[in-house]
Amino acid sequence: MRLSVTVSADVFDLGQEEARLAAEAGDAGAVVAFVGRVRGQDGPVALASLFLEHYPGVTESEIARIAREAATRWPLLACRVVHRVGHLRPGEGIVLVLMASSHRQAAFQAAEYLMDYLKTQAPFWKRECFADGSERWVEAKTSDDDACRRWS
Amino acid sequence: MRLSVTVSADVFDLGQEEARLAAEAGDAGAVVAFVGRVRGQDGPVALASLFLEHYPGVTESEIARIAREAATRWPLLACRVVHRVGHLRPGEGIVLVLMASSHRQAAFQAAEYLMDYLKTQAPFWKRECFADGSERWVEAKTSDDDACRRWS
Amino acid sequence: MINVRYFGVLKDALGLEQETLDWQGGTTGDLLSRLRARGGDWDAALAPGKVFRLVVNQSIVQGEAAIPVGAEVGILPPVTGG
Amino acid sequence: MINVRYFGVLKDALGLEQETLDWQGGTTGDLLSRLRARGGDWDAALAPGKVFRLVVNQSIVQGEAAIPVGAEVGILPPVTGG
Repeated sequence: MRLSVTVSADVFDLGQEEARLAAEAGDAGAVVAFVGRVRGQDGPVALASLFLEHYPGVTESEIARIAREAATRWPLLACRVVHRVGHLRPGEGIVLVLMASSHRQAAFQAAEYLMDYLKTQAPFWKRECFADGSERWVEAKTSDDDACRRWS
Repeated sequence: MRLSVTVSADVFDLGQEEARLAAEAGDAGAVVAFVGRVRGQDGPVALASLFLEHYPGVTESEIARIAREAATRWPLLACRVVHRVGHLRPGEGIVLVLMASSHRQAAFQAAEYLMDYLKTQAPFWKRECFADGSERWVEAKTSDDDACRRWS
Repeated sequence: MINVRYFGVLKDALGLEQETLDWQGGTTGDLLSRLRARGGDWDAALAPGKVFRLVVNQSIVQGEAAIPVGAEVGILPPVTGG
Repeated sequence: MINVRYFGVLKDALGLEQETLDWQGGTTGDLLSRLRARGGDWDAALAPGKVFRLVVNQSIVQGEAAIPVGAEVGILPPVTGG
């Protein structure tokens, strides 16, 4: 499996990323993409921006480890993960996962598996900056841990 | 749920389609995209092109019906389906399904559900044109029927 | 009169894409019986169990259904799309 | 000497991002005990059960692990990414 992981402050281009992945993956047939975007109204106060922190080096290698684990479970041809860090406004893309396979079910399941792990295991920390000027670090969610447990 | 279905010979642009859907869906959070591409080496003889036929009017309304059914099962904000017809070469995109939701699991499952139905129920017929000049109509696959049965 | 349209492999098997038939009213079963009575390729291609779906005036019908005069009828082989 | 880096909510709770400590060798348990011994915010933020993961030289460690002299140690609160 071809694998590429990028963590950076730069915006990503879904169309370009998918075209490149499909070209690299050869005779893929099925590409599943997940795009996560910043939500503006998760709680009672409107969100001004989200600040994402990661552990450079460690975060990238953890994501790659999880993707390689996915490749042992499903027949994957290529995987691309882009995760943004820094200040992000509502509506902006935070995370992009692309999975290419000959079979759509493998691509769907591997993408969902990787997203579940990204949400629960990958070293990212979110700080919410609200419209009223207040800020707080996001606490870990139990529902995401449950989603992750499905796969074990 | 916002819903849009297009069946045409024109190529689609994943990046543009996803950006438009995310903008329309408002505070979506999660967008799942499926891109199906023509495979060049499905059988022993290399494929020169695929010819796809549909039943204009009927095919579009059937796809819309299935998408609305998906919206009764999962909390969807927007759905976009583009299916190409006519002559397609290996590597070209055939089908694009986009699902926007507040929750990634809903978007993943609805996209997979719609793809399973598109493969088994939507009125499309494929004719394979091989590199050696031979041609044949593709026969319906049992494995796709099995995939569809999972949801019932 | 009704207009009958054939799709996919049926177009090749029957050698035509669409035709206009005299029609005084009747059901999908009546239409299939009449087409099968042509014998040969028609009887083979439209044998019971081979025809997966019929469409009357752009709506897929389940089982026996009425075909009004002036209708468009589509005869659909098993789908192979996506 | 070792370099200790703090992430996410820990940076705010402890009031610093990273520090260099004298180190003659020892384990992750030794390091946590030493930090907790500072009392106050340190004891509260690094209480057993609160610290989710430690990283030694860019590798996430499970349970008690050795920290060699010169290592980079990351102390990671529960992740909230994606």
